[in-house]
Amino acid sequence: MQYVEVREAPFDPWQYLAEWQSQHPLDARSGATAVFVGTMRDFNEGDDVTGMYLEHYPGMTERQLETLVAASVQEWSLDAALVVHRVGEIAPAQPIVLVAVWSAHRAEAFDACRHLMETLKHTAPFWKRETLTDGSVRWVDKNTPG
Amino acid sequence: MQYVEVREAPFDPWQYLAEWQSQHPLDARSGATAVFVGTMRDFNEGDDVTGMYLEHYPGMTERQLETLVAASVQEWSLDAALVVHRVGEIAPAQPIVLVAVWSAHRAEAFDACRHLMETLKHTAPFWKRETLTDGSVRWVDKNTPG
Amino acid sequence: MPIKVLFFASLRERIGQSQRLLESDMPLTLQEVWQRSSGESHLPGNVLMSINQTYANASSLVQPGDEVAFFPPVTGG
Amino acid sequence: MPIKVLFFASLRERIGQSQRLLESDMPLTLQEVWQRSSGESHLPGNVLMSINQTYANASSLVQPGDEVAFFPPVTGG
Repeated sequence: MQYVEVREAPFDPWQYLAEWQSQHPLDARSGATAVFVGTMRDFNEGDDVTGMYLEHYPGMTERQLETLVAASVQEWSLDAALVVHRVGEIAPAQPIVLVAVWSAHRAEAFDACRHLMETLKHTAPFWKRETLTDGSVRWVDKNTPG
Repeated sequence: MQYVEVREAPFDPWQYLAEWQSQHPLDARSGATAVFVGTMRDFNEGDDVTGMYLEHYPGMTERQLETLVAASVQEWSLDAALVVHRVGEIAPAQPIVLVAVWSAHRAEAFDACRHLMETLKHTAPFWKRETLTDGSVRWVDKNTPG
Repeated sequence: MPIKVLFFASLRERIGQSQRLLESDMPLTLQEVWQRSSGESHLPGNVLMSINQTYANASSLVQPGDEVAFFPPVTGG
Repeated sequence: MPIKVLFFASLRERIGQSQRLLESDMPLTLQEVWQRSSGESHLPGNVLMSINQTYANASSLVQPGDEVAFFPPVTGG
């Protein structure tokens, strides 16, 4: 089971997972679930950040995420994998990305979740533009190391 | 912020996290949340498992979990860490353990969550007794490798 | 069929356009598409590029009708 | 003050008791506590042990009034 959503609306990752899992009940094979949530911080590279705009490449974003999810499901024999990513205007403390994977064993779940998150950060076509406290804006030119 | 709960009652990890986080709002420092959920599988070492009883050492269990959580918070400068663990009778597909950590950066969150889960499995005084399809019971004598 | 060329994020702002259509009745490399559409002769080494929403490189061939994009290093997640 | 000795899980079943009180007015090693409380002279290498709910080893000293436990490898999570 694979699921990708790119959305403008804010979401609560835990409510999202509760609803998603109730709609997609997994059998009792899946002993391990690993989840990562990336949230907008109010600081970056030493500066206070008051807002963020996330530009993306509509179409390619979804394709690329689906490709990454499918590769992870295959490589780690996952029972399910889910990626949700915000675009547009984002406020501090709001979740930006949710990655969740379900597997029979915990090593595969941890490895797949982390790898999926890293490949997403390095290849999914999103670009962050930050607004600082003085109102100036800047493009984030590189990701923090993983 | 540190929180440990050992409980008999079943729980939904996502509802638990949604409630816990609404009661313990984190500031916008925490850019990364990593979560692991261990669920009872209906198979182990090639056999079908129909039920499980989790024995523990009341008192030492809580102490040991609190020690592990405190060590992780210090080692990875976590903003918060949470461990919830079931004891008693557990049915297939029910969550057994929830580990969640909040950090400024994702590497620390992934490392801390995985390490906390591994040290829990190796040092927290819980013992699983499985019931198989023929009604026989057996103690699980070792954990699956992490 | 023209080639559709897209620019994103800081590159879109630097080039000063988000999209243009490039007429060509023969295949071009992405390098050639960059030169004809961006107005810049040099293709910076950190620019990422795609053909029909799949990653490609400067020597990849673009057919008439394809959708091409140039963009800076990605920073999602 | 007696030493309180606890056994858990498969070890509890093998020893045939979950708890016993051991009278002693001087410190004993965990090895000695095992021998006096389990009825077994040999302390298996995979048995874990604790004093006052903190991990310890066979040569650790137990004081009168302490709570001691012996248990098999843990399998939680």
